[in-house]
Amino acid sequence: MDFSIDSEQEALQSAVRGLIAKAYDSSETRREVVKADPGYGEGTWRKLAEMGILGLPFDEKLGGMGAGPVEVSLVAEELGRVLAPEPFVESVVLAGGLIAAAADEAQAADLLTPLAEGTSLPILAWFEAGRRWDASPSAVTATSSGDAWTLSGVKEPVPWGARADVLIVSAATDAGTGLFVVSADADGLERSGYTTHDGLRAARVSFDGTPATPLGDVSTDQSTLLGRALDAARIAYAHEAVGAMETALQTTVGYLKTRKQFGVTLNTFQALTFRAADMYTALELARSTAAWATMVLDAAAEGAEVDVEAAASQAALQVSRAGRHVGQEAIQLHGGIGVTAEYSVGHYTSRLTAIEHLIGDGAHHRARLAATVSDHEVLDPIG
Amino acid sequence: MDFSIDSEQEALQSAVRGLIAKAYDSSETRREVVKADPGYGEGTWRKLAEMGILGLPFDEKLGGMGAGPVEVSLVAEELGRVLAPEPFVESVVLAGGLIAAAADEAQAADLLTPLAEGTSLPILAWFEAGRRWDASPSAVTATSSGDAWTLSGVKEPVPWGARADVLIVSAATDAGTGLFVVSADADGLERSGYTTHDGLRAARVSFDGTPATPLGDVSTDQSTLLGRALDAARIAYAHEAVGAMETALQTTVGYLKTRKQFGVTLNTFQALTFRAADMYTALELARSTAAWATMVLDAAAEGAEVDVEAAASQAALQVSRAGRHVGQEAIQLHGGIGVTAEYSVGHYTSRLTAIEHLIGDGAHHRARLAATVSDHEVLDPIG
Amino acid sequence: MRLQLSPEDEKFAEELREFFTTQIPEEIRETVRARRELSKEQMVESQRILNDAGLAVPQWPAEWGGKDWTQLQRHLWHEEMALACVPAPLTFNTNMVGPVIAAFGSQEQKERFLPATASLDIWWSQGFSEPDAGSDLASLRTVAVRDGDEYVVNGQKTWTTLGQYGDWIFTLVRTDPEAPKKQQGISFLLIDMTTPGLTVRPIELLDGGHEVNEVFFENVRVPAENLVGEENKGWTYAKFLLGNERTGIASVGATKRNLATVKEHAIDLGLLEDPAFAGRIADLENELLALELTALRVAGNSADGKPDPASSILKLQGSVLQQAVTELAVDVAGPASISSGAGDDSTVPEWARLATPTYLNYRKTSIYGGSNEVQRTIIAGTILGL
Amino acid sequence: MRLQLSPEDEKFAEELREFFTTQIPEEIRETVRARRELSKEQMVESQRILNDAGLAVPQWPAEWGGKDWTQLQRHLWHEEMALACVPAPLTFNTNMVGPVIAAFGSQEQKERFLPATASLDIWWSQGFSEPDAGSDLASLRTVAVRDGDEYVVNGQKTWTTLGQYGDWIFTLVRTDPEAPKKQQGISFLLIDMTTPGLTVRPIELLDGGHEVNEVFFENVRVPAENLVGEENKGWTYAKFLLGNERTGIASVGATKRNLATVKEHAIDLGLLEDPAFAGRIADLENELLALELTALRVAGNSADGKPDPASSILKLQGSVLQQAVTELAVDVAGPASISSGAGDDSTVPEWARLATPTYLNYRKTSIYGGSNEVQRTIIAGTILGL
Repeated sequence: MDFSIDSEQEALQSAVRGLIAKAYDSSETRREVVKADPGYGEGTWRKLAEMGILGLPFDEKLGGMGAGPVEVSLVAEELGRVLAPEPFVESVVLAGGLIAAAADEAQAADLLTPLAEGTSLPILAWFEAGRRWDASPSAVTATSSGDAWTLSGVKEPVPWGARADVLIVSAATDAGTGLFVVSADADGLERSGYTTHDGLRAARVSFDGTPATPLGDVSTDQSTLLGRALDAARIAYAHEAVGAMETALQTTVGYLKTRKQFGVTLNTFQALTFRAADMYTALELARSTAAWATMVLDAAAEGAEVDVEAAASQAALQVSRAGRHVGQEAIQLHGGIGVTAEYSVGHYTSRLTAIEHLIGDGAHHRARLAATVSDHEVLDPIG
Repeated sequence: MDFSIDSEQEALQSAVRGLIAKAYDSSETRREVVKADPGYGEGTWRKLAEMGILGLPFDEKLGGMGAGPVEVSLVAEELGRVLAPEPFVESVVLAGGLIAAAADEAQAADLLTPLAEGTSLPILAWFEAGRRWDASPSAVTATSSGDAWTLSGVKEPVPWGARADVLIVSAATDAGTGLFVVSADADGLERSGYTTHDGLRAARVSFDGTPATPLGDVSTDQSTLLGRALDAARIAYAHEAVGAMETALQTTVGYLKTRKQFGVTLNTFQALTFRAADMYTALELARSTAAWATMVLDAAAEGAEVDVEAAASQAALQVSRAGRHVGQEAIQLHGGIGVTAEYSVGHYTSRLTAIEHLIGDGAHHRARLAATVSDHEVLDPIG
Repeated sequence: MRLQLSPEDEKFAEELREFFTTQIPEEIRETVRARRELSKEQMVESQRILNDAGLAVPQWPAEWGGKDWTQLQRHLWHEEMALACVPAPLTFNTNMVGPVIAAFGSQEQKERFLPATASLDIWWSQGFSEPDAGSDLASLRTVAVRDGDEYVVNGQKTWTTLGQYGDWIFTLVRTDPEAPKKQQGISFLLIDMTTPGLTVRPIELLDGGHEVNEVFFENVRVPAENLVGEENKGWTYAKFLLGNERTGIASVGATKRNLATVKEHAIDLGLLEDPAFAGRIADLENELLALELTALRVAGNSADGKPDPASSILKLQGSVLQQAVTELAVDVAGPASISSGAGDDSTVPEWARLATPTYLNYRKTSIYGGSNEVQRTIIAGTILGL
Repeated sequence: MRLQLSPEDEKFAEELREFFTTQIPEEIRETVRARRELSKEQMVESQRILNDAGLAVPQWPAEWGGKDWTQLQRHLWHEEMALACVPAPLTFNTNMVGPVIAAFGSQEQKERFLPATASLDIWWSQGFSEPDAGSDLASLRTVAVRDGDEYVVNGQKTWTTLGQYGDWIFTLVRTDPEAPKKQQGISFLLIDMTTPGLTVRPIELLDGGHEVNEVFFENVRVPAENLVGEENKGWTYAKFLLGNERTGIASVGATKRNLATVKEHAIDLGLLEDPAFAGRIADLENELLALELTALRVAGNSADGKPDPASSILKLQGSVLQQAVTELAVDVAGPASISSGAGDDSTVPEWARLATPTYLNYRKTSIYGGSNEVQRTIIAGTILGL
């Protein structure tokens, strides 16, 4: 097992960090960007496209860079570090990953090339009211008439759903789960967008006999494809969370070193520094699991027999525990300023909470893992 | 609701404290007493009998004092405070309580009067191999031939089972759970006693066609009687644990005030004093629940419609959390000396661990409570 | 020891329950139940109804509207109010400045301020914390210089909760910068918030709400008659105020109600069928039971009126459980918990939309009113002698 | 980043696994598996087999039997050893005094001691801690006064693990009581435990076992040639010893094995059918996975040989999980967990009888070798700069 990254990956990491650090040079800048619609920096998005980041994991034939999960994770972590709002994980990793897995070459080119170029934002709509993280659709159903398909029902929340140029929608078919493409101007499509607590955007998206194009082969049950794309996104989100936790910890450490109470800086108080040490421990443990899950995904992409579903849950569970711990302690160690919108640290807690509830909370992933706990004697990470 | 005790109860408390504090004036004395069989102070036991403590909850006609659960709890807490090894909860509360509930007057007199006088030690045998806290017997079965009953099978662990003068045994009958009395010299009774990790005693008790006398009416299922007696004992044990936790905390606080490292006493280190504060919080929360459970038991004895089973689980769960927290931290805040047999504090942790695993661990009682969590909107302690 | 309330206390609680659930407008109580923000008007209306019935300031001296209730009765009053979703009387008025004026104010001040404070005709703000004086309150730097019959006040206060509604503000100000100890030389001054030179700036919180403020004083001229007690004795009054037994400091009633609501949503979603989830609820209910019992035990024990230092446990554990229940709500909402900004056309129910903002906002409960670190310091020092 | 081991490392691990599971007597490995106490003879036998195969002291310099392994290979060596239930070589010999003698000892000392230290022909005890010098080690008071060609040693050491088996003891002694700082004036002295005036007194532990001792020195005369390095430089050598990267400091392999065993018992008892219990196992497995991955990541990163301060995480979290698994075993055993003293006629299986003594004994893992408080101090100070 090798946790180190190679020089090309280092170059990618530092290029992304350079771009993003410039775009979000302060938490004030980020606040301004997310205040105005669409909620992210369109200029930054274009620059990411120019750098090839929006086509990172896609085939070179499609205008992509043909990179793997490691590169994707590096980008996600850099975005997390400054809470960059750009929908990289949502469009490139999740919607893009699903398209790449499900579509034939022509459809993939149609959908992914403009994504890589930054000219079209595809977004996956899969959450439904009251279903939490259950990925089998029931509120949205697909009906065919000859070759033509229509969708009816409501998806919510759909992250960036009002801004999306193309929606990838999971819907109930006779075969089980089907995946469909709906264009932004389709008939019977209604989108009601709003701001989420972490400053980003989501939407209620409703379909009423809305024309839709199958993504790949909808005559079969496509739930495995969907599940795999979700797991890959979970792992990328885990890295985004690790980046965010790292900054939350650094910010807290900086505050403890400089903030004075009772005539001394806060790092004079052992009870506080020990808690910072525990935050660090939680972060590093989560970092290891996230990195490993990426390696599992990478090995799977190369055909190894590894359990990506378990690895995604393992990373999500570790990130859940660490994210709550780090996020809550970061605020507490700051005191009052930690809950203000004017200071950065609470926004990290907010985003960590959002990420966890997008990927499935700790209890959800613990239950997924608990169901298979009798299947192995020990967990062997090398597999 | 009234948590205060009256002057008679105060007098009882201080009398017991006086007797016990003299008998166990140091942890060294306690170590010496538990080293030699039977594992408790027979002189102390006699003095408790003389003071009326061994007949505390029994009818005055039986030589008892006719006191209620509050008095029982006060005694248990005093015993816990110095880890007094005398089997008060096991014989008076558990075996005695079950006899008082199940036996007719004559049988009760036979069994309880000598207990109150300190001349006979009745003990309940209910644990069976691999059954954990399941109280419905299966390893020991009862067979009748005419009026005569015999028992076969094994009970283990039976606290004080080798020392017991009379065994009260739960056994499977055609009606479900039956309760039987077995005398110490019965045929086919084998007892193999040993020391438990907390310095006390338990035994494997096996029956092989052993003659037994029904306790009360064994033609009916006696599981409710057994369950109620166990719950009453759980509540008394919770008080024993509260007494033990209080001393463990006091000992730790004393150590922090006097032990020097780096030229200063340990209470200079905020990370340590904050942890002592958290131990105190855990103790006080557990104390409240234990006291309340005693009040519930008291109200039930007076005919009120209250849920003793839930109250016992609530007390047990709170004591489980607090006992682990206080027991583990007491050792940790002491450092190396905390794990030695020569110093007192580790023995408190040992006894707290034993108590929890006699009454059912936190997970066991959480599951009991979880099963009924939908039955009420809020928990109302006043009922 | 006795489980049941005495018949008198049982009757007392029943009468209050009856009053709270019939006399306070349902619309106000529904706002509290749904964890929506109360308007100033709603808070004033509710407190006036309470005050008119003699239920706003039971802890005050009888001559100013107080009741000679036992601590248990005060506890029952507070819990019944919380369970009925009745907004508690404004703590700045009834628990803070009111008792200080009643104990240390002049007769003129009492007559002028106490009735209007009880009825919420005057809305008080608290002016204690400063940017560099949080847990270390005594290092405050706002100064008041005597100039004839007036004090001239300069400086800044912060974390002034609901300061945007404030008519008056009670402040700690430094009147003797030369005093040998920082706790000396502080005075307790009442300031009309419409005085020229006083400005209020909102602080936006994480949940987007506006509940705290900064208050700036630039040559604010305050009549000397607004000094409470003696000059330079303000720290004594502040300690009295902060050490005052706060009925309901553990927020048990509100937390029970909130937990019941979350449990209801969880049942609707089928989550209780998972034993692990049901166990989480059982744990929380049990912790809350222990806290409530401890509050009752402390209330019952300190009938002599002296605050029990064990109230630090109530504040500490109270915040832990308040926060745990808000965290539970987020988890029950699941992915819908991101939809805080959704409108009424959303499929996400209102409680789920409010879940995360409330969770984030409630991080404050372990910080304000003496942070959990301050409470641990009190427990370790005052109770354990460490 | 790559999941799989390189083919060479894969082969390396397989060869070790083969060796450990075939060359170490099954009876020794079964003793470890059942968490019974190993005899001195078993430990010596096992270490000799390892040493004869060149597998006892891979971290030493090559000329004294070490291997030029990567840190990853050392990690694999340690974990395969643990998973195969092979007792690790005696840490006092191989991780403590051996590296110090190899780095700072004279050529005579190296030749005299290192081979016998690797083979466990000399059993070393550690003489660092004193009754009043625990976490504050530098305040030690055992003195060594030079008298001709000898030192005369007086004082007391404590927590000397397995001192009852010790042939020699390596000690920190005060040779210059006048030194301006307490860290100065300390020397590193090797003492034959059969020397007159040296006595060993057992300390009974909570589980009834005898694994630590007090060691008393009363005018113990030690040849000056047994001084390691320079007089009064002992603190430097001690820091080298304590800062030495300890392969396996997190005890991941042993904890995994123990968790697997407990899980097996839980399955037999039907406990895994309870989702809440299965969730507890899933949590522990996940924490253990994170710890193992962190150990691999740190091992992989510090190929330059410098100890990574992140090893404090490994020690800290390693103790947390070792303890959590022993606590789990007690809970799985249930009421049978009280039966620690039962004999072989008991219905309580051996693992359940050992559960609570082991749980109580393992409280030591967060205390010895640098308590968790010391590790947090290192993380906060060295890593976070607080």
